Amino acid sequence: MAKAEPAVRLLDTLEQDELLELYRQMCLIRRFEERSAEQYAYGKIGGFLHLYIGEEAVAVGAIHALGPNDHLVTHYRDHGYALAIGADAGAVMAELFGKETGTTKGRGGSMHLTHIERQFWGGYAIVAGHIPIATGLGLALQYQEQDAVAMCIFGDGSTNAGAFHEALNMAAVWKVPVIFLCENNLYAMGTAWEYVSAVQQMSTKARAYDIPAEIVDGQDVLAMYEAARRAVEHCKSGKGPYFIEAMTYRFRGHSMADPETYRDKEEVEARRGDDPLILFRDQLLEHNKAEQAQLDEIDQAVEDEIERAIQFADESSFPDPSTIHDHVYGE
Amino acid sequence: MAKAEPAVRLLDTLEQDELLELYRQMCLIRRFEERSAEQYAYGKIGGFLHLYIGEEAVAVGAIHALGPNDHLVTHYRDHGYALAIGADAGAVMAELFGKETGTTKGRGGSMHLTHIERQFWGGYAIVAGHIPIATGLGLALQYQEQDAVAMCIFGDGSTNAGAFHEALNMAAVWKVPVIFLCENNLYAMGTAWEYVSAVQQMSTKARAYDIPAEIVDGQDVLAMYEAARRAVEHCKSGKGPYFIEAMTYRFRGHSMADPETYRDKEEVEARRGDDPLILFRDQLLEHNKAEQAQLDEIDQAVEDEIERAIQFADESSFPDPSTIHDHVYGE
Amino acid sequence: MASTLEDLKEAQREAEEAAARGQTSGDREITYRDALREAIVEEMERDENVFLIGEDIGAYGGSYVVTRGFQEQYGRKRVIDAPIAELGIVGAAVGAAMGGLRPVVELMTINFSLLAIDQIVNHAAKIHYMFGGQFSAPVVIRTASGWGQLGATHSQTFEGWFAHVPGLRVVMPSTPKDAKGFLKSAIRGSDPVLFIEHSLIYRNRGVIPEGDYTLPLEGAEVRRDGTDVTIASWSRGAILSMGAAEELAEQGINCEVIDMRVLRPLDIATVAESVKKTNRLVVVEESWRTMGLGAEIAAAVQEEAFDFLDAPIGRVGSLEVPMPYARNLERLIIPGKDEVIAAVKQTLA
Amino acid sequence: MASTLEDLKEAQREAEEAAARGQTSGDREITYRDALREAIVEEMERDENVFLIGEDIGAYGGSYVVTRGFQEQYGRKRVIDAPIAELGIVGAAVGAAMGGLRPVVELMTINFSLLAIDQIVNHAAKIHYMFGGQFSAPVVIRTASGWGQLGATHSQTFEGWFAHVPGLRVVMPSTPKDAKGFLKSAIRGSDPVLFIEHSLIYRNRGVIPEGDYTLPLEGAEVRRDGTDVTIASWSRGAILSMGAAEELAEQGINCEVIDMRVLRPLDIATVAESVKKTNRLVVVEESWRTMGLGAEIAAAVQEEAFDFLDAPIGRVGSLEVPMPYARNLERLIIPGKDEVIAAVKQTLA
Ligand SMILES: Cc1ncc(C[n+]2csc(CCOP(=O)(O)OP(=O)(O)O)c2C)c(N)n1
Ligand SMILES: Cc1ncc(C[n+]2csc(CCOP(=O)(O)OP(=O)(O)O)c2C)c(N)n1
Ligand SMILES: [Mg+2]
Ligand SMILES: [Mg+2]
Repeated sequence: MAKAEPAVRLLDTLEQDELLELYRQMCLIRRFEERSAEQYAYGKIGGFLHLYIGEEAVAVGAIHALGPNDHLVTHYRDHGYALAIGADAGAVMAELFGKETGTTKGRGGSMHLTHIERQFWGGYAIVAGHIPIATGLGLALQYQEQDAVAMCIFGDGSTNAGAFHEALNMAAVWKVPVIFLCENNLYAMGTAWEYVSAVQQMSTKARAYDIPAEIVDGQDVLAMYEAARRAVEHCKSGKGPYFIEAMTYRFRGHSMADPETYRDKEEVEARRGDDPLILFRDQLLEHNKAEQAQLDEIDQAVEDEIERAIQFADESSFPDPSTIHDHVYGE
Repeated sequence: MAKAEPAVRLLDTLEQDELLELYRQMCLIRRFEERSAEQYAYGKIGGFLHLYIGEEAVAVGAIHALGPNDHLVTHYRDHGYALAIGADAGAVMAELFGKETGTTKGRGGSMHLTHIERQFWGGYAIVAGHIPIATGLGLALQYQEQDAVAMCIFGDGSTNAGAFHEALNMAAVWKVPVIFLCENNLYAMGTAWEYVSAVQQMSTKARAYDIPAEIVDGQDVLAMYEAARRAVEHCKSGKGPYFIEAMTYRFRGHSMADPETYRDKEEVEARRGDDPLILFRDQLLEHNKAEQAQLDEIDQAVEDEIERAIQFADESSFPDPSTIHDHVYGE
Repeated sequence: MASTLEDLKEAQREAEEAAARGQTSGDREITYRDALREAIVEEMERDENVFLIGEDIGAYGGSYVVTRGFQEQYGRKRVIDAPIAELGIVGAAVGAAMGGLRPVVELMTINFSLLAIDQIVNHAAKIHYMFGGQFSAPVVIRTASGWGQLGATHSQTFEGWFAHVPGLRVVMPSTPKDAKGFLKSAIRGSDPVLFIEHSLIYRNRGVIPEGDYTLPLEGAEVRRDGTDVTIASWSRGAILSMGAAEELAEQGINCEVIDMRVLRPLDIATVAESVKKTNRLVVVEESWRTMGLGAEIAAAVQEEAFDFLDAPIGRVGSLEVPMPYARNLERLIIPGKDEVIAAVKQTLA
Repeated sequence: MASTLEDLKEAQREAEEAAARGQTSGDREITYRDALREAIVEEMERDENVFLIGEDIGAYGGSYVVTRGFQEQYGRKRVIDAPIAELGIVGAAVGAAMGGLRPVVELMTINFSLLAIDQIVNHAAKIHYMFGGQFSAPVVIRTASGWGQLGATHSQTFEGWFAHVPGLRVVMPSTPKDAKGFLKSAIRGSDPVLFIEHSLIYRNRGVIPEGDYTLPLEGAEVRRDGTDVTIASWSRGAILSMGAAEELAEQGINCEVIDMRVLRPLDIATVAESVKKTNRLVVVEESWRTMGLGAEIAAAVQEEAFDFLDAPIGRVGSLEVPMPYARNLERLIIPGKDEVIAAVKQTLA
């Protein structure tokens, strides 16, 4: 993958606290994922657990470009999106534990996090199923003439699904403000892209709908932020949807059950060199945007936050069985 | 639409009887459709009836490039395909009448014609549903190392369906010998392309899968034949699928129930000027490839053939009610 | 064919004038199609956020001509001609509903709902529960069941499948009154609703109440009181059953006919009540008999009224064959009045 | 986890040696997963045209590890890792079958079959009839039902829906023996077959016959003789029911347990026969109760054995709620041994 130059310009134009906030979010996601893997091992988390480790810069950079009126829908690998858009780490961990204090009261679990204060309408577990939903959200924004966009995050594998194409075509015909953000981590579960996609760059598929597209280094949080800002601008100016392909890599297995028989250790080791967290940390220090101490402080604060989150999740209670029939239908 | 020059070269290289055969087939389809519309009015044909009038050159030219080992699957507007590939007009008319002597014994009707001697596996009525099936036929040909291709004919409207995209992607990944032939007649039932497709040329969608594509004048039978020959050659050389977009126009309504409120008479009148039958007839006379008398003779022979077909269909009997449970499962 | 929007307005004007003259206009009779048109127009007038989306609903007027004239009237913003992409259409409607709009989808026929079933079952029906009741996707999906030499892929009716799905409401009205009242409730409601019409009853006429009324999306209705046998059905089947009941009455067999109307939630209590009186039940449907909705009704009623049943619950449904095109065969597949009469008599044998 | 191909071959070799030593090896016990692996390997060895296609069945080994090692063994030509495109996968398999191949599709879970249901119902199941029996699409679709904190969209089981469809065969085996015998028959047969496994029974062990055997795709089987109450179920439900029957036996209640095994065609006769002896029936399933397959069994049995029933037919199924993630709630949704026992006792009350 052609690695773009780190967006150094942004490094100089952004305020320090904003840069540190981006660092903090990536750090928060990283530690959250590490600890949830541990909690899974303890049996406190069940079902699937899809870790976002290695891809933090994509969510943090892209979501940072969203405003309070914008909308977000994503696929199931969604812990990072929830944390980046401001969901409380305790509520997210509680959801993974299946507790009443979770973001969906323990009903949805890891794959269906949500944060309605920021119109994060959730993670979805049917691959590509949420992409037409994003087009519909964009339609609602256009219909109600709102100055906002809907962002939709999905993986490379979902671009082979019909739902993706039906959604992009409609979005382009209607010129609705939707940012389609593809996380190309080269694999769909245990299958490398070349066995299932006719083209190497998923953004090529946006051409079929005349949707402007760009490929971005998904390991560079500032590059992601810049691209997302361009996308938001484009969408808000009424020019219709925009497509971003973020080249990234999943450092851990697809889910906790993954035997990882489909890629070799060397490849994974090599890619770990592109650790978005370390890259950004070094960048900040190198360009004197932060002191070692400040970053260590953030690391520590994050550690504590996650510790509290786990404690909160532990102490929260499971849903009351008597409420099991609630929420099947509305009022 | 950029009108390609009539393929004059072919006009000179093809034997006269071959040229006359192409004329005869177009003529046969035209008369067959006119008479079936009439039979529908008499109430002898029920359900849907989708006429192919105005698009004859597409089927006749393209299917003429297929050999005895090649395969064909199409959508429901299929009378022309059945006749062009050699199904007996009587059997086709009998099918429209729902008679036991029909191509599917009266079980399928107008939308599900077939001619298994030439591996025409039928017309399908779920828009785009047969496109993945074509990819599968291509897979079988490749798997069994046969020197043959599978041709799949569908409309512009079906390129907006997910099934189309899933099928093209798989065909391209597997490099199977499938010719995807899109009949772009500018409308999907009562909806003009611009309201439902992000791009004007459906062949643009083939780019998303790196499938070579060309746009052809679908009113020019020789241009269609030439393009189809190129496609067959490409597929047989192991280069994978090929995409042809035939620009054409439906002179009659979508089906007999069509109010035609979505396009105005002027447009239809103007497009009738591109009558493939007349264009080719004039071309043959102009270039002295046929005498007026020969063509009149063909016209007459076709009239008689259709008359016999109707008589055959009339005289054939309906399926025996006692056989109603046959064919639900194989033996 | 459907009336134009003008005819519709005309009819409404007439009715209003009649009402003004103090003359009871309770007997205003309109077609099933016009009842749907009135419901749509009234709701679009009432709420800016109500919009229509579907294939060929604009210039073409809808394949069963329900929306003719609406695009001229309300523009392309509120009457969207969608691409042939059922999954995408329903998905987009789900998203639009989450975004605050009130989408009314038209799926040309219920056969094509199979392509959208993932969005209906795994998205629309689950979103409210899956996200802890914090938001929902109140999308209304209009579609049509029916047949008529349309072949195997275009002659099916899957209402029983959808009645299986928690989170979804399923209605299948047989009268203009129910059609209008249910559709208006569905559009105003907070749940996803599958609204199933029938291509062979759009021209049926029926009396509807004046003005703006809605009907709750629940409850079967006794269409005919009887003492000997209960017949439960819905949609066109209910009409067929009424005809059979009339004929049976002449033969001295007095049937009670129940129109289920709403298929989820299913009102078993009303059927069980009736059976406690008649002690016999026949369920009539157009689906294949095996795993048709009749199975659920029979299974549930024998649970509720076991001791009252004097005969096995009869089920009338289609022959278990993909629909053939040939007219003579098709007639044998779909149950008619005779099959209903035979089934009723069998419960009395 | 699944054994590797080597383990499999090893087990076979052992068995063959045992057989050679004249020692009866009828007691060869293997897991449900290995039974499937043997069926696939044997059929791939037997017929060049048998190939596998599905998501992550190659290098990954299949999400339930049924196909592990097969791609190394047979290559990418015969073990195809497919894109995430269920509709396209099944459609391509239908075409490949029409072209003379023997596709064995793996749909990761039955939840995703909703995306392919148009190809299963409107294409695979109809092609033979629709074209007058001149050709067919004998595609085998393997998929898995199951649950385990997977959430609302990943915990469903739609076997009842597929049992509604003429032209389709539906099997849902509960034992290694049936799994292997049915799968081999399905691959050799001339009809499209939906072969439904269950994620929670892959490790169950069971005795299977030696060598190459097939089982006809029809007929329920009495797993336990009893006199007091008949319990009809299938897949994991049949195993659950056996457990309940054991416990009830200790309490002096003697249940006859029937494993339906094949869901289309459904063998009602065997259940009716049993009911004529026990006079009571409980149907156990994991689907939502309303319109689950239990409805059809109850409706059909009351038709066949009405005069023999001493109590309403009981139905045990899931609560009608989209599956919640929380462990404590999930446990309440899916019926367990206690629910079965309670239902049996109720028919005796
Ligand atoms: C329709 C559907 N098919 C299959 C699956 C199983 N599945 C879950 S995630 C996944 C891979 C998705 O890959 P990609 O889109 O690249 O996202 P990534 O996990 O790499 O972020 C698959 C096949 C599913 N959830 N939904
Ligand atoms: C899945 C599906 N949706 C809708 C329909 C109804 N329908 C039949 S033909 C048609 C239009 C198809 O247009 P196009 O593909 O351009 O083919 P044309 O009729 O123009 O040749 C539609 C919407 C259908 N048969 N199948
Ligand atoms: Mg990926
Ligand atoms: Mg067209």
